[in-house]
Amino acid sequence: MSPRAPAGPRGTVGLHEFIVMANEEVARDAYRLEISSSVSQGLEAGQFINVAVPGDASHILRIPLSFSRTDPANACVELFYAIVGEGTRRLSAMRAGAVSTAVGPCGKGWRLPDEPAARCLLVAGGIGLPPIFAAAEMLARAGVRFDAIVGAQTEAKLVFPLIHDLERLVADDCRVVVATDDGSSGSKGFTTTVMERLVSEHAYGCVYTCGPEIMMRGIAAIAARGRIACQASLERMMGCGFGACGGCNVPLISGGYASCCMDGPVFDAKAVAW
Amino acid sequence: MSPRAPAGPRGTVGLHEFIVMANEEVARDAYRLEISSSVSQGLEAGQFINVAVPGDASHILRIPLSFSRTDPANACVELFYAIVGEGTRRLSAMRAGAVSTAVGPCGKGWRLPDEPAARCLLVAGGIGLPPIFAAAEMLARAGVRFDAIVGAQTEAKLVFPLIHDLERLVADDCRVVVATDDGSSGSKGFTTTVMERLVSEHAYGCVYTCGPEIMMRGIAAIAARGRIACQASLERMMGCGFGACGGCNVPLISGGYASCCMDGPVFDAKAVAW
Amino acid sequence: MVSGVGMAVDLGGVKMRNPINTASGTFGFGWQLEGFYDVSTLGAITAKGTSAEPWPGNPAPRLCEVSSGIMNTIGLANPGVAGVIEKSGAYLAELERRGCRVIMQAVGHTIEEYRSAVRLIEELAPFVSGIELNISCPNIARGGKLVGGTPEDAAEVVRAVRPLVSRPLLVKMAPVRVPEIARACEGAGADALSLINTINAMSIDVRTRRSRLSKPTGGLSGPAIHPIAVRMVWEAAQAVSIPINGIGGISSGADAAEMILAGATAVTVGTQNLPDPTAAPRILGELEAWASEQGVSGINELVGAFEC
Amino acid sequence: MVSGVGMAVDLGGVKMRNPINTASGTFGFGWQLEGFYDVSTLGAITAKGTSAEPWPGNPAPRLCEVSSGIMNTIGLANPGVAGVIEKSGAYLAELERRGCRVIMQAVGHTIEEYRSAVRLIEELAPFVSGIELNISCPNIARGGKLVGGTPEDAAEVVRAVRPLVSRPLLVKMAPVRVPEIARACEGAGADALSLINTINAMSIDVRTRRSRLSKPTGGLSGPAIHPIAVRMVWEAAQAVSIPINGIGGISSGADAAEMILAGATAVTVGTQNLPDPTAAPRILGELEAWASEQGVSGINELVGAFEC
Ligand SMILES: Cc1cc2nc3c(=O)[nH]c(=O)nc-3n(C[C@H](O)[C@H](O)[C@H](O)COP(=O)(O)OP(=O)(O)OC[C@H]3O[C@@H](n4cnc5c(N)ncnc54)[C@H](O)[C@@H]3O)c2cc1C
Ligand SMILES: Cc1cc2nc3c(=O)[nH]c(=O)nc-3n(C[C@H](O)[C@H](O)[C@H](O)COP(=O)(O)OP(=O)(O)OC[C@H]3O[C@@H](n4cnc5c(N)ncnc54)[C@H](O)[C@@H]3O)c2cc1C
Ligand SMILES: Cc1cc2nc3c(=O)[nH]c(=O)nc-3n(C[C@H](O)[C@H](O)[C@H](O)COP(=O)(O)O)c2cc1C
Ligand SMILES: Cc1cc2nc3c(=O)[nH]c(=O)nc-3n(C[C@H](O)[C@H](O)[C@H](O)COP(=O)(O)O)c2cc1C
Ligand code: FES
Ligand code: FES
Repeated sequence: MSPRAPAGPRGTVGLHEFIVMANEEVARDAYRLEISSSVSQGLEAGQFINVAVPGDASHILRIPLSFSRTDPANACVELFYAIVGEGTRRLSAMRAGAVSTAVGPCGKGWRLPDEPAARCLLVAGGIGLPPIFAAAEMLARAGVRFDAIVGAQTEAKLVFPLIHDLERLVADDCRVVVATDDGSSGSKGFTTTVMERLVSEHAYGCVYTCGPEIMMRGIAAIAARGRIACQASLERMMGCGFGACGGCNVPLISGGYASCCMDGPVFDAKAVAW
Repeated sequence: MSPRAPAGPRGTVGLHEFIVMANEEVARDAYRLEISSSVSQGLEAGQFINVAVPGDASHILRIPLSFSRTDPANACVELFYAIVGEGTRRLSAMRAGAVSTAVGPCGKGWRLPDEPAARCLLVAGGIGLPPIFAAAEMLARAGVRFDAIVGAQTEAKLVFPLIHDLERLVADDCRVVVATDDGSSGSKGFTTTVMERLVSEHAYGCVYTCGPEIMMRGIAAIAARGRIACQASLERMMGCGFGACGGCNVPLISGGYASCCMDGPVFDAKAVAW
Repeated sequence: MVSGVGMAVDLGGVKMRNPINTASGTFGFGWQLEGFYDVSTLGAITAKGTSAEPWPGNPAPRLCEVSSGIMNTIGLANPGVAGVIEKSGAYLAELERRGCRVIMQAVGHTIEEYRSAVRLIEELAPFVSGIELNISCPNIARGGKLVGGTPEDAAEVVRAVRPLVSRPLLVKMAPVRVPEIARACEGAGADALSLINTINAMSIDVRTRRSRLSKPTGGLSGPAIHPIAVRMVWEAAQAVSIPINGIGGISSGADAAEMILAGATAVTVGTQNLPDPTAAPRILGELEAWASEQGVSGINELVGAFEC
Repeated sequence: MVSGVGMAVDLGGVKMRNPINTASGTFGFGWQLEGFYDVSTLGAITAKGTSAEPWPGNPAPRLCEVSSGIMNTIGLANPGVAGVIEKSGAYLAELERRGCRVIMQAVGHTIEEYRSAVRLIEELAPFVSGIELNISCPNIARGGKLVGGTPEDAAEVVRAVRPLVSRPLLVKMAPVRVPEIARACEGAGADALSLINTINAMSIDVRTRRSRLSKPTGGLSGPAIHPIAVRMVWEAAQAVSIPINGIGGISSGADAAEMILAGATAVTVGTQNLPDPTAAPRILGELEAWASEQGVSGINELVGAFEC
């Protein structure tokens, strides 16, 4: 069969209007954005949407954002984003009621672990938390148990609302470990240090990680050493988000490149040439 | 003496912050803008300010706007503008409290008539009314009597608040004549037609006009035929508004060009090669 | 169509139902956009530049944003003609049947590579309506200079492939020395000229002192280059008598109309497809509305109708 | 200065207290900006292009806006060297005494006109620190082609004026065939190169089918051209050993820093002065802050410090 539009299991990528329902700061330079949009219908955990921020015609690209939760019945999507540049700064100025468009659902999301009985480990760094939360919901729904590590530079940057909800998703014998680089909250140090400790205590079936690339590289290395499966959600500058431009290449161990927006953003960590 | 910064009688052109006090539609696609700014201190009737509209970095130039009234004591300037393109559309979205900057006072404004005893004639077309209103206040303050013609395409585009205030400025034996192209308000037809009638009834000392260039050319021609002095406020695309770029040239009868932002915007109509 | 304006155009033998084409490298192989609209409503699509053998392209980052534009250094990553046909051939053949012209683009680093690519396209993709030669590739034999950076070099590569191409041959020019190179390509047998390709540019992260791309320079595209592209299309249209495919920063019907007035027979939407995947059909609608306002019976009447 | 970074630079003999210069045609003759700030805090200003005899320039409209830029067809309107010196000479001489270098720019339509302009500047403006030759003027003898549009033509005009100029001679290049023309100018005796001038472009009002300027084409400037200008400065810096004056779309300290990293010794603010009359001193401050963050003791250390 010849390829048609890029399609996930539930839907084909399309252009969807959205209306901002809420957009408020939840940690230093981090915002929670809730939109109402038909794009909610097709979204799988780990996929992303590509959001237009209207107003400044000198910035032409959209902003790719993962989501934490969808509520298809109410056409709602919840996203969290950090202000890192002009686009996200202008996004933070959009008020409830503002309208724009999103391209989505984009890419391929998280996969359930091969062995659903084994405990999984989730590792989020910084604003990598939203898709990790989506993974947590997916796992919880499938009855997979998991621990989670949530890292940030400092307490002020921890997205507590999402961490609290994450804590509600973990099983009784599992836990959420918070780590900050400066020790202002949780344990002091990197998520990798926490992970070293946890992998010595438990036999994990699969690691799910999203955060700064340098962190994910470390997480993937620990997983590889322990022969634990690892899925990582990668970021790239994206021109389109639907496979048209070739801008979002991810180097593969096997040589050549994959497309972050089509083959990812979630990759099997051991296929990636970090 | 060597030239320094371009200076009007009261002040040197400078960069002034402003805050929007009010910005509301007063006729179809026409807005009244009130700003609070120190630029109010130096403004002479017929000068203009060059207003930055923040938000869209793809539009880099300011918007030159004449003003209708200033209240230096309260640091207020009143302007009226028509939505004709992107910049003025975005200006219309600025809410009370919004801040930006204005360059000004720019250019040379209206001059009092050589013979203050003679009655003058003011002719405004479309959004040319604000500087004509400023001329009316200047004349009224100097005790010069004047009639005024206010033209627009159609009733919906007439800026009635300003017309009513103008009516209050005219002497008892003088009047404000409204003309619309489609006859929906006042007399039907162009301001030139009304002017032909008025010049046959009165001996005017000086004509002051602002409006579409094609209208001003007609007004200037009638004035010239009647040997009446005529001042016209011209518009040009402006790069800077303070004599730095050479973008705003006005062709002169004597050959060569004058600068709209430095030698104008108010010109002796018979010096202009229309 | 509702407006009654005839929109069909003939781009050097590529018979398009309307003047809207999509730019190589910004539209994948067409099917990526089918989720947004019926791609066959367009006049043509131009496929991503394709080499005889697969090219991996450049490392990340391949894209960055600049004022009213983007820069890219994709490096013509592609799976080679056979790889393209394997994955997208059936879709492209079907798209032709649906009435949308398919233009395959050939790239190479040497004249021999161009000839191989063109031969493979002729062999494996006999259904395509046209072949576009992208002469903005780095010429390995000349230390990475553009294959088509001088009139002589451009003529040489066009002459070398012309005998191998049995269908309309478009030549996609780099934005340099336009009238001279346009004439050289015409003389060497091009049926139409496509311009402009991206403009070589540079963006430095001043904190790290490094390029914001994985190479020192990249190609600038988008609204920033539109006025330059219109000028170049105008120059080319004056210089040659073969039709022009106008490309560069088209994001609205008015932008497309400028290209047509400047002398373009077809207009090609590039970068705008990326953030705005329904741009091409929207621009088609706006273009048709403009043509109708201009009171012509066919869009052809507006080609080169700029009044100096 | 507060940062402790040495900001002084030597632009081919023009000794500037800091690298900030202002672009010819966007800064009048300097005094127009004195209402906004103390112009003498800048490293240099470049005066509007000046011909031996007065030039009227082009009819209106001379300006239009495009995406992240403007286009102009001022046509080098100027009152001639004598007219400039009569009105602005005393101010400019005083500005030199205040420590800001004044660069006069000579324009012409023929080599003889350039020679006359340069002679008059030498005679009537002996106080200036440098003379810049704008070789982007239309050459009347060659049907309006650029005076400096080919390496040969550029070298010819530079060689013709060089003996007449007793002070640093800058050559302001058109944005075409950069490395070749840069080398030609250096070979012909230029002390420094200024680039880029505006990029020829076109903007059409599609309703009237006419140019939005009084000529078919005009010069594009502003942020839209910045990445192209940085690339050209980089190419020129690689091609020659004389210093480069980087121009094109500089609107922030980061833009200026990019130019310096690419190889510019001085950086020149143009279009940004128009909407943002305090741009030049702001950019100076931002540039100094960046140099300080980079931990250098002199801004010179950053010239060409781009890491490929
Ligand atoms: C699949 C995917 C999912 C993402 N999910 C989230 C999310 O849920 N929450 C969140 O806060 N951020 C997310 N990001 C990152 C987010 O898209 C960027 O932070 C944003 O686009 C930056 O835009 P800007 O205009 O504010 O920054 P710019 O001014 O454009 O750039 C600021 C910095 O961010 C980097 N950057 C810009 N765009 C991207 C990009 N697309 N990917 C990576 N880095 C970029 C630039 O290189 C630069 O260093 C995601 C990115 C991808 C690719
Ligand atoms: C000295 C002066 C005083 C002015 N006073 C007023 C005023 O009091 N009220 C008012 O409504 N308008 C006034 N104008 C006109 C106003 O500046 C323009 O309408 C405005 O700049 C258009 O900006 P835009 O981005 O909305 O339109 P654009 O999208 O830039 O252009 C829309 C149309 O307006 C024309 N235009 C753009 N800029 C100018 C300009 N500077 N002068 C003339 N035409 C232009 C364009 O050619 C085009 O046809 C004045 C202009 C000048 C030069
Ligand atoms: C991401 C990207 C990839 C491109 N790849 C190609 C290509 O493979 N072959 C080609 O001839 N041009 C390529 N181009 C150039 C475009 O086809 C087009 O000529 C250029 O971008 C100018 O048009 P635009 O401003 O509308 O994008 C590419 C452009 C972009 C942005
Ligand atoms: C209104 C205007 C007038 C100009 N006049 C001249 C000129 O007289 N001589 C010249 O060499 N360049 C002239 N230029 C070009 C600028 O000096 C500068 O090279 C160009 O605008 C690029 O820089 P920018 O993008 O910072 O403006 C002019 C530019 C503008 C916008
Ligand atoms: S972002 Fe365009 S292909 Fe992935
Ligand atoms: S607008 Fe720049 S000189 Fe008048």
